[in-house]
Amino acid sequence: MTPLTLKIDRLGDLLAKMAAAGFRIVAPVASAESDTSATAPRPRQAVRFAVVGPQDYARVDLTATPAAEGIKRFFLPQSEAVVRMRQNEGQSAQVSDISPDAPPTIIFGARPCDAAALPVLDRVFSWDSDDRSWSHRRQQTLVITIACQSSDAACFCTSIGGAPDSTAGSDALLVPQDDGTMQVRLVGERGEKLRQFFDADDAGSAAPREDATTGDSGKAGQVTVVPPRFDISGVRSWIENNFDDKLWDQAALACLGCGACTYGCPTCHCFDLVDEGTEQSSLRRRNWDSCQFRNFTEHASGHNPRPWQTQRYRQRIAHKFAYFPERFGTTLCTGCGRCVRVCPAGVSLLEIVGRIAAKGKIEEGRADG
Amino acid sequence: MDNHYLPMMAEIREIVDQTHDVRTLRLRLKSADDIESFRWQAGQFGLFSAFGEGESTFCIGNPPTRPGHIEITFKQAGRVTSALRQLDVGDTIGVRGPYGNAFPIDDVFRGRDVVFVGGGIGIAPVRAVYLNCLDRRDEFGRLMIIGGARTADDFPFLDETCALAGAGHEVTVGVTIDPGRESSNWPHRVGLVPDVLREMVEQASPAVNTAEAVAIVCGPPVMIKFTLPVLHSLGFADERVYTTLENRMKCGIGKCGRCNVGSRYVCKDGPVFTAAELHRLPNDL
Amino acid sequence: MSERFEPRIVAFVCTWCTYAGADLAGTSRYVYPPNVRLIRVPCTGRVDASFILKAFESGADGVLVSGCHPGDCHYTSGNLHARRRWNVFRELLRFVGIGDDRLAFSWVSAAEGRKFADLVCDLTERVRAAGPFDGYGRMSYIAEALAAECGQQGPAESPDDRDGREGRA
Amino acid sequence: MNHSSAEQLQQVAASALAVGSVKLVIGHAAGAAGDRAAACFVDSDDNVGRLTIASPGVATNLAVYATRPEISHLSPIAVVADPPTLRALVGLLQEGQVEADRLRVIALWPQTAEVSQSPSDSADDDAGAWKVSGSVQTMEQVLASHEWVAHGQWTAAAQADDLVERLLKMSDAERWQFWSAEFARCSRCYACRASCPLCYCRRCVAEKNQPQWIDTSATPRGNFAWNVIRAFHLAGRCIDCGACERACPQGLPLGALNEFLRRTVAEKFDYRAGLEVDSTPPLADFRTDDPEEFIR
Repeated sequence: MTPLTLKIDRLGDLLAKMAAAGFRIVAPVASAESDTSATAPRPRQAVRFAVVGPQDYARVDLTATPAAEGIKRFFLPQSEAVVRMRQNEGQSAQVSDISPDAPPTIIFGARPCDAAALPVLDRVFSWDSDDRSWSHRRQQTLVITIACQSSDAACFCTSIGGAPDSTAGSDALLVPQDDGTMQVRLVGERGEKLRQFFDADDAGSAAPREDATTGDSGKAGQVTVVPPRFDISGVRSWIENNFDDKLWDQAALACLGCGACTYGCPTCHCFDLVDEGTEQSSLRRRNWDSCQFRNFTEHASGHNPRPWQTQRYRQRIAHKFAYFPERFGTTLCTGCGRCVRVCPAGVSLLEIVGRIAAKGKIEEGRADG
Repeated sequence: MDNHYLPMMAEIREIVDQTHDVRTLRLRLKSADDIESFRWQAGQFGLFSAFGEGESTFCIGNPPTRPGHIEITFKQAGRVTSALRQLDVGDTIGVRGPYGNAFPIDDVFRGRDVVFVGGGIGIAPVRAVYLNCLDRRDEFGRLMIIGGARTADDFPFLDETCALAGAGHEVTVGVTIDPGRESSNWPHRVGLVPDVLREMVEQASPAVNTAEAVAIVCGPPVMIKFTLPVLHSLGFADERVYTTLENRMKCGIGKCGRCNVGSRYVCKDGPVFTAAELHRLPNDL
Repeated sequence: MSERFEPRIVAFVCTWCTYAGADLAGTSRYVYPPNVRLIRVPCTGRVDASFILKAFESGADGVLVSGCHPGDCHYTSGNLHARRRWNVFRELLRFVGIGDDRLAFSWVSAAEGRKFADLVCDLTERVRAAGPFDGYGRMSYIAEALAAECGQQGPAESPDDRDGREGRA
Repeated sequence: MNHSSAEQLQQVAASALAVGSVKLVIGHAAGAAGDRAAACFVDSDDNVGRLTIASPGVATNLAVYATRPEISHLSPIAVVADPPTLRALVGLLQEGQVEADRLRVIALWPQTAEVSQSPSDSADDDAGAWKVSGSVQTMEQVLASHEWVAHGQWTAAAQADDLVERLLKMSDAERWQFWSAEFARCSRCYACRASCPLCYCRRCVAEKNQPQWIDTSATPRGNFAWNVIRAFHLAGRCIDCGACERACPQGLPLGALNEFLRRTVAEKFDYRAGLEVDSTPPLADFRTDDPEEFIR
């Protein structure tokens, strides 16, 4: 099969071609928020994924590693009306379905760590019963990722089994080459739908790369190296065996209990269902929620299984690195590092899981000995 | 594909006030198809909505042996239960369910002695099971029901529970309220549920075959905490001591992540768990 | 559009003074426009900022808060605390875009039936001149755009506000 | 980086912990990753080495931890406090949220008029710009010091003046439009609330649901109510540290709301928050001659 390439100066043409084929385009764009912000802008925060039209193509910014806001909301909207209810005086109540209605969409320029969350979340949204909204948006959306050319101290995809050029969750991966072009790797059947938009590589320089595996060692082109931060092998068992360890207290002390980490996380998927409106007319909405909030588990009676931030922080880590793997066979984390970057208190999941990994290693050693 | 969050519509047929803040609603699904498809077992729950206010999780309070309606019993505590209390007979509420697992009546309970322990509003889920067993009385050994509440005024189903003993069911019934909360005309037991349980089981004649028996315990967390060791010391096997977890839920179908305890979804793997299973869960209840 | 705009005005009035004043206006047969919905509260000190926001959210075009004159508060100083709060909240609302033409504060005693009637007449005209408060309506377009971005049809905001609008000129 | 200030801070902390005059020191450490400083809890002189002096532009206000129930059993505690943090502690003392007996501080005073405010600075670049008080002090001692008189009102929050001025020139409709669009981005993660030292309520109005005063959905309507009420609940109480705006992952210009309210309260009631323990917060107070030109 002929290898495909993309010349990055032809990006506008590519997006226009996709739009002309009936796709809505979502891409990372530099936002204008820094103009209005009172403090100096934090540069990384200014890049967000948004629907773009021809006028925005020039603003598409493929440099952020990763963008301040990821692609999760295009699959699991932050707030989504799911049921409409009406009850008029003297008439019986009526409920009606509000179905998701996403147009065919191409998300262009996602990072592998954001895309990798999609197959992870497929597991929870399709086990036992299919979540209609999720499945619909997954079906309607093709994801084109770009292998990372840079990384920062918060990046740890390689410690989770990912890679800066992983194709997990991607329908196509673009790999930047030394000559300024991007090599295009289509992934699976869905990826084939994207073939039409790319040019065949006339030079035929690179050998065809059909492998959809992760962590390709012979990194082509300009893919960054994310050094391993910890060895995940002992993490799950340490968490399972050390529910009451004082590490949790120490780790959670600085945690302020906001939801910034969970909302930024590509894999956090917990949600709330609320009715908004009146008895006569209301909407049932599905909203993002966070296990870090005190009232997440609080019963109306006042009883709360997790009244302390320590417990809530432990739940977040344990869910990601022990409970979810036990249940669904994969870690609920892709190592994007966004939680580390956004935490107002400087709490670092990377550091804490690193400490757990080190402890797990010691315990493993003991068990072997 | 279905919208799992779209409720069925049900009409309130009857309202019974159990105590000053505990109310029972008898509901009837409006659509014949819904009635046909709504098949449940004792222990399962539903999500019941007051429109504009939200949904709450309640166990289905009537056993499948008494079909034709859906019964829920709830204590007024939060936004939804307050709104449900505002509704009258003839009003509409939303129903999703039945969800969750059930008590293994056919697989485990059959042929065994069964001890039911309910405290406060926790009597409601236990009642669904003992009514179920009483309706199939000859399939079980000894049946013993212990109900407790803080005061006589907080005791749901008090009269009904007391009346069971004399109704020719061959069932032992004990009802109790907390020490110090009794008035002079309280004719029943006074004492904490675990103590009454111990006394009744120890004094039962013929004896309860605790090694083979089944126990069901529902009530406030503190009651469960002190009842489980008593059952254990009486010889009940942890594998046959059951409770239902009352975790806060939203979706009811294993997606929203709210009811999780460890790797378990209370809404799918529960709400019915054995004490043995609880011991294996992280202490996060 | 020949039909005149009839604004909806929510008035939070204290039970001891302004409510009694409104009562007096009624029994004295002073005529004032029927655009005001009175909500009786024990004291203006009870009127939380969120009451005012809730009124606007629920479709009010204007909000009035009225209670006892300084010195007359049934609870000694509830109205004086309230006055401080309004001093600030009024400015804040203006700063976020709900201007003075939609918000009024007054002292109306139980004896001031006339004043109440005049106040309501003036306020109604003022809000009428300002036109319907469509801020939340405009907001719902933002909501719809956001919802559409995430691939969702149907209403983005609860439909109740706009239903209210439909029934009006 | 100037080591002397950070080292001095470590020495002060170490000696106080060693003699037991404080049980816990709450300070900043270099963040594990990214720009931000990390909050750091030091309970023995063994690990004082982590303490550093963070640029206020990249750090949360440590006073937020003084009310944390997790450390309520420890007394006294010492907070490493620059002037905004000290003002927050004044606010907490003033509102009875922390006991004076339990609270000590290691004060940090700006050395130069222009302490760097650039958030891109690494956490400890500014160490040299700060003078560390020579010992752990009580708040009473700090508030009586000449440093407090000289620097008590120092703020690191980049002034939101420009934006406030710009907004004041707009029409009501334009301001509504501006804030609707800004608030629309709000994700309701409540990082603003969590990082605010004066937002200490056990149950926030945003969690009260009978009735639901503020829609919980991150839709423009609920976001508008939340952000307006949050700002209002801090009117006359906000000590101008900028922690909320720095915490906001969506980059909302919360500082402009706070700055506007700070001005309003100053103009009308001649009050600035966080300066006097014995004063009454202006919205919990009144005077018989308060302005009322707008009341009919």
